[in-house]
Amino acid sequence: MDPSTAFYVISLIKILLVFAVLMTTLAYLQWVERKVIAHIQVRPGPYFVGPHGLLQPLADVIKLITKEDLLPPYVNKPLYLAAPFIAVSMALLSISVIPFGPEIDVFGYHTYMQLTDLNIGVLFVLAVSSVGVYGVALAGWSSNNKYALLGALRSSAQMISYELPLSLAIAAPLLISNTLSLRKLVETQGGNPAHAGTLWDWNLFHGWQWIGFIVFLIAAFAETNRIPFDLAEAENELVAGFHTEYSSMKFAAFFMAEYANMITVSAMAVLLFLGGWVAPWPAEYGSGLVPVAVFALAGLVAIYHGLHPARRMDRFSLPVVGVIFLMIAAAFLAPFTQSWLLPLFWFCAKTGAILFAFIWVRGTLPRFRYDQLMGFAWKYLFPVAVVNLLLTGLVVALVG
Amino acid sequence: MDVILFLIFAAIALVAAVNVVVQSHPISSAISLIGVMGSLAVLYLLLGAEFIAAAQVIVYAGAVMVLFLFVIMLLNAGTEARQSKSETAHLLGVPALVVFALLLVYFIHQQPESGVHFGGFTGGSAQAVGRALFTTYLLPFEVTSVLILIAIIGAIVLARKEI
Amino acid sequence: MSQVPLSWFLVLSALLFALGVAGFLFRRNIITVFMSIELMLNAVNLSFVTFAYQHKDVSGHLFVFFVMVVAAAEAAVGLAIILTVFKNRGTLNIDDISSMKN
Amino acid sequence: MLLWLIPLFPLAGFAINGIFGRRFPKASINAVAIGSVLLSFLWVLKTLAGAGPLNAPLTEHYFTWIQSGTLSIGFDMTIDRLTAVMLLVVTGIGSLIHIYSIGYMAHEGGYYRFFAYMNLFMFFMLTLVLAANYLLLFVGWEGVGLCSYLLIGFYFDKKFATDAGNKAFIVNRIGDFGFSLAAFLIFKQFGSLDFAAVSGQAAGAPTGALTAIGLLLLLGACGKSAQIPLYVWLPDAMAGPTPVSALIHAATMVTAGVYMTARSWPIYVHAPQAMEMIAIIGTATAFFAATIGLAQNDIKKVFAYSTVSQLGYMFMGVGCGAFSAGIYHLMTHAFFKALLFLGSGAVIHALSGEQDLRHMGGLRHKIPWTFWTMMCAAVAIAGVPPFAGFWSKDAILLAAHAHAPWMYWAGTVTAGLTAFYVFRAMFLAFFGQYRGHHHPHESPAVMLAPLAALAALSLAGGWLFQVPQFLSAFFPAHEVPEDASLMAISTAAGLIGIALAYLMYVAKPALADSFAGSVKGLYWLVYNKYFVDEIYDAAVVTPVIDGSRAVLWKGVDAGLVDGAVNGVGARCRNVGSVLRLWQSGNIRSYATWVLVGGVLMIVAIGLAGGAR
Repeated sequence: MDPSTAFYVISLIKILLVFAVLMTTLAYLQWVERKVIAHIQVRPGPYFVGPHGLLQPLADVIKLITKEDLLPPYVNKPLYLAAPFIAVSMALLSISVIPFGPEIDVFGYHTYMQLTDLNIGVLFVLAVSSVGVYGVALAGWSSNNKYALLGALRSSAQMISYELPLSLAIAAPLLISNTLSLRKLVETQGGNPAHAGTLWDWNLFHGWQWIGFIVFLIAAFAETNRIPFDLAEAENELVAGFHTEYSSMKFAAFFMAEYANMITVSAMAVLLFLGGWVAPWPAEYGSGLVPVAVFALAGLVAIYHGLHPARRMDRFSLPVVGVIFLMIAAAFLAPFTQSWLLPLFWFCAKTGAILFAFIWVRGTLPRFRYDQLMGFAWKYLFPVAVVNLLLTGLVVALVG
Repeated sequence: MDVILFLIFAAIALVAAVNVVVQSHPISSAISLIGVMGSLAVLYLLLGAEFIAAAQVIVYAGAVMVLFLFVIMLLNAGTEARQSKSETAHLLGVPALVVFALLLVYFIHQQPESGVHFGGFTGGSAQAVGRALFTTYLLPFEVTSVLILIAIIGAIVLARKEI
Repeated sequence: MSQVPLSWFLVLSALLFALGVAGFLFRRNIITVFMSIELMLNAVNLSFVTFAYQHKDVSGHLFVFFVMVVAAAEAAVGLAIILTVFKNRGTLNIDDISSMKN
Repeated sequence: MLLWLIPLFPLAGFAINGIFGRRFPKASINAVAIGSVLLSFLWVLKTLAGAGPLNAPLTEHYFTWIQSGTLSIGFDMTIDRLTAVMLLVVTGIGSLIHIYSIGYMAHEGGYYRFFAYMNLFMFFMLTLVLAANYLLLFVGWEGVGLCSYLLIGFYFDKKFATDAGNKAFIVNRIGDFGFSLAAFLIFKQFGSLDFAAVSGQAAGAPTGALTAIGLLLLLGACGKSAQIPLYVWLPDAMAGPTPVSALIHAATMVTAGVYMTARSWPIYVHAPQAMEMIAIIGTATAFFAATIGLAQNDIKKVFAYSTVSQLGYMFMGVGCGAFSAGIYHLMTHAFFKALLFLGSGAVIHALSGEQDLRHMGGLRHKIPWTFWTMMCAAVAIAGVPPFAGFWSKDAILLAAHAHAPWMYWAGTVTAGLTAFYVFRAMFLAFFGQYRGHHHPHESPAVMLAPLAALAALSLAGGWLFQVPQFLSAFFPAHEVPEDASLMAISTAAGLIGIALAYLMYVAKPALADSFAGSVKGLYWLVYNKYFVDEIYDAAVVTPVIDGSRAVLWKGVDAGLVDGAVNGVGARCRNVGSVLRLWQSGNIRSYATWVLVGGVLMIVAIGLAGGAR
């Protein structure tokens, strides 16, 4: 194949791969969320569709697809139909610039574990997420329902307000790394292939950048309309907010958009502050063995429980899962797969940790009042972000 | 490739712009305007203005037009009435507008011709714009910040309940 | 032909500008009129960027940047004025807002 | 040498107190105000110590202020022997009076405002003194006038105070008009306003032009230094706080005219008629003001007329060619007249605001410090040897005798009158029985310390600072033979004046009234200050007001100007009533016209080939 054809083919493969994985993740993220919250509240969660409810997402998808697609009367039809489409496509678009790993060799072809690298990757993500507001706003307005409209106004005002501290929090690590490209961002945090870095190269550990990280996380919670900032869909006030009038797949689209946004901001947090795919310490000191140990341990625990007589219901499923885990652990030991599996593992582990924080917070915190929400953004978060940016800029100017 | 991209997005921009003018409902006009802005952002990328393209989406599409949408939703502006008090605008405006557009196009074609291809100009990166902004155009930049401050205060004063 | 003629961009800009003028002249909703102004600004921005490409000079981008900032400020104040006008007069029809005369 | 630091310190003090003083506690205001003046004084001392013998002027050029055609005026400062004397007087006496003011103003409102103005005055006065050309001098000249106006009207809630401020300002305008005309003539004649250029070229200039310049400068000096015919503002200026009277209207600002004429000696020595005019005006003012001083009952008015009279002495000296004697008297007068004013301020302070001599008396036991220090000043001004006034007055009278004997005799009589009225005031205030109703109390130490310092200067300053010797190299040689008999006569006149005052106001108090009764008409005339204010009102003020009202207001303004404006307005309305048919009040039609205009402009540019 000549290089240009190869480029198209590889890009197509990557797109399909990322899309498939992302869709699965979206579906299972919801399952994870339900499970985690259930365990926080000391109850089992989904349990009956498949072992431990593992097939629950599949069942949900089938239910949503087969449900009647209801079109309420008196809606503004084109916009009503376009809104969920805008929301979900803008949410998925950001993923295209997220790098999951370094440059790798696949069958002799060099490629990046990233769909495309833009010089203005960070700005691109911001731009796309700012357009995502329209999905919410138009959905609320076109539904011709006062709860939907109020929810949409609330949520778009909230998203615009929190975009400021978010952007300012993003700017500080950008100043340190001196680039807008997401891949270069990771390379300056120890992701340089020439010599691998450590924990201390991450932007999070540069001076007081943990403040910026916290500001970013809070603003990200608000941007994704998650608890404690989910006023747009406060069911005791606004029924279901902007998607009150939506059902079946259009409702699912908003759902997907929310979870895709969560994944995007988590990935952004990892890329900006936590060093992307970089291991906490270099592989020659044994960081490559961490995933092996993790998966092996998980597999052994699963097998032990599966063979235990008290768990009769799981006597097939758990050993199977355990064996799969052991196989994954073995895959991490193979030199052929190690080069791309290890970065992917660290990236997913970090992103997963932040996603877990999202769920954890949802299981723990109550909801803000609306004036508290706005006051918090403008009176506390925004000044802190500005001061953080100014001081960081000063230090960068003095040092660099 | 560049030509195809240009034609696609120029067509989108034109259709959307026509839509802005002919749609009777402000919301539709606003959505069409966002379409114009989005396709213009792509054209900016083609012209090597990557920072401006991103700023176009963030500022125009992401902030200014949301504001418009907000106001339209708040005022619940309906379709406009079919009545006109300005005969001048129609009698004189249409021919003047046609002449205006034709003249512009005519003069543009008087210009020496040159081609545009993607990557022909790479000086529009965030670094280049930022450097120019903080050296050559530092004073306008600072003045602009004052302007923004004035606009904020003005908007707050105007939108207060007492007036 | 792999290159787009530069004049196409300028013609597009001129047409967009003319459409903006048309919107300004023929529309009666004050918000739509305001949006027509934004359309004209965008048309001018396109020609700025095109000329920046032609001269290989980033200054054109700076002008666009400033136009954007001014447009944002203008939108904030302008929409606040529209809100006030609507509160006081209950109409958005530009033909009905002519208190400067008499 | 950093000369600019000298005026900068008070300016900084003014800025700090003027901007933040309202929020400062008094201690901070004091620290800033006194500190800035003291720093200035110390910097003067350091500058003079480092400047060497100052045989030639040292000029510093900071920047070119005005550049237009051949006119080039720099922001220059210069220092020579004359400047050195003035700097020491201004900053030294200024420091003492600032310290005194802490006590005097302690209970007044507008405390910060007072000190801010005082510091501003110091800034302008030092600029005036340090200026190296007439324009910069004029800046200081106008600036001190402004401060004088502000401080005379310090009690702006009292009408007489603001009236007095206005009067001072307006009368000074006449003098400043003369000064500016003189500056124009100087530029026309010499092509420059620098002192150095003028002094270098004066010898070759035509006498007529120099006389004109000299007379116009004299007009300016008459305004600032309160000489006939423009002296009327100074007695009224006593409406300001007493430290202001001491600093501005006795020691420093009013002597600016003397300084300026002395500074312009190259012009005057080549314009003998102008010199003669100075001498005549000085002599006349000295005598005339002294007679008015005889019959005043307000203690500050007495000293005010005394100041006018003593300024006349200085002009007499300058006019007789004894420039150094004039400056000498300027310095000694600053000592004892500042002391007299500060002392009278202490008396007024002691009596809670009483200024009328008829309600004083017998105060010498109640406020002994004030009494004894004022006594030092009184003997100094009376010309009793060997105190300060004796030396300088004697130098002037000797020069006057050499110039024209009648001036000497007029000056001697004036010396007697001076001694008489000063001691009349002293005896009325401090001897006899107390005739008032207040409970006099001695002033605080912060007021007495400056009094004591000035008393020492009044007693010893005359022979301690031999100004004529110091300035002999600066001014043209002016040798006057020593004449013991003339000295004896003038000293005797002073002693006779003291003796008469003692006789009439201490030994036989009834004598004064009977004497006043015997020359009733003359007393009445003197008591009412020869009706000069009334004459000015009738001759100048009323005609100007009436003329303005009848001709300028009714005729020119209402008829011509208003008529033209109204006519233009009416025509515009007529045209507008036609044009407004175009103004539909509809934005879209306006926009259409804008578009049409744009099309036309594009066509025009295209036709002109601009599109290429």
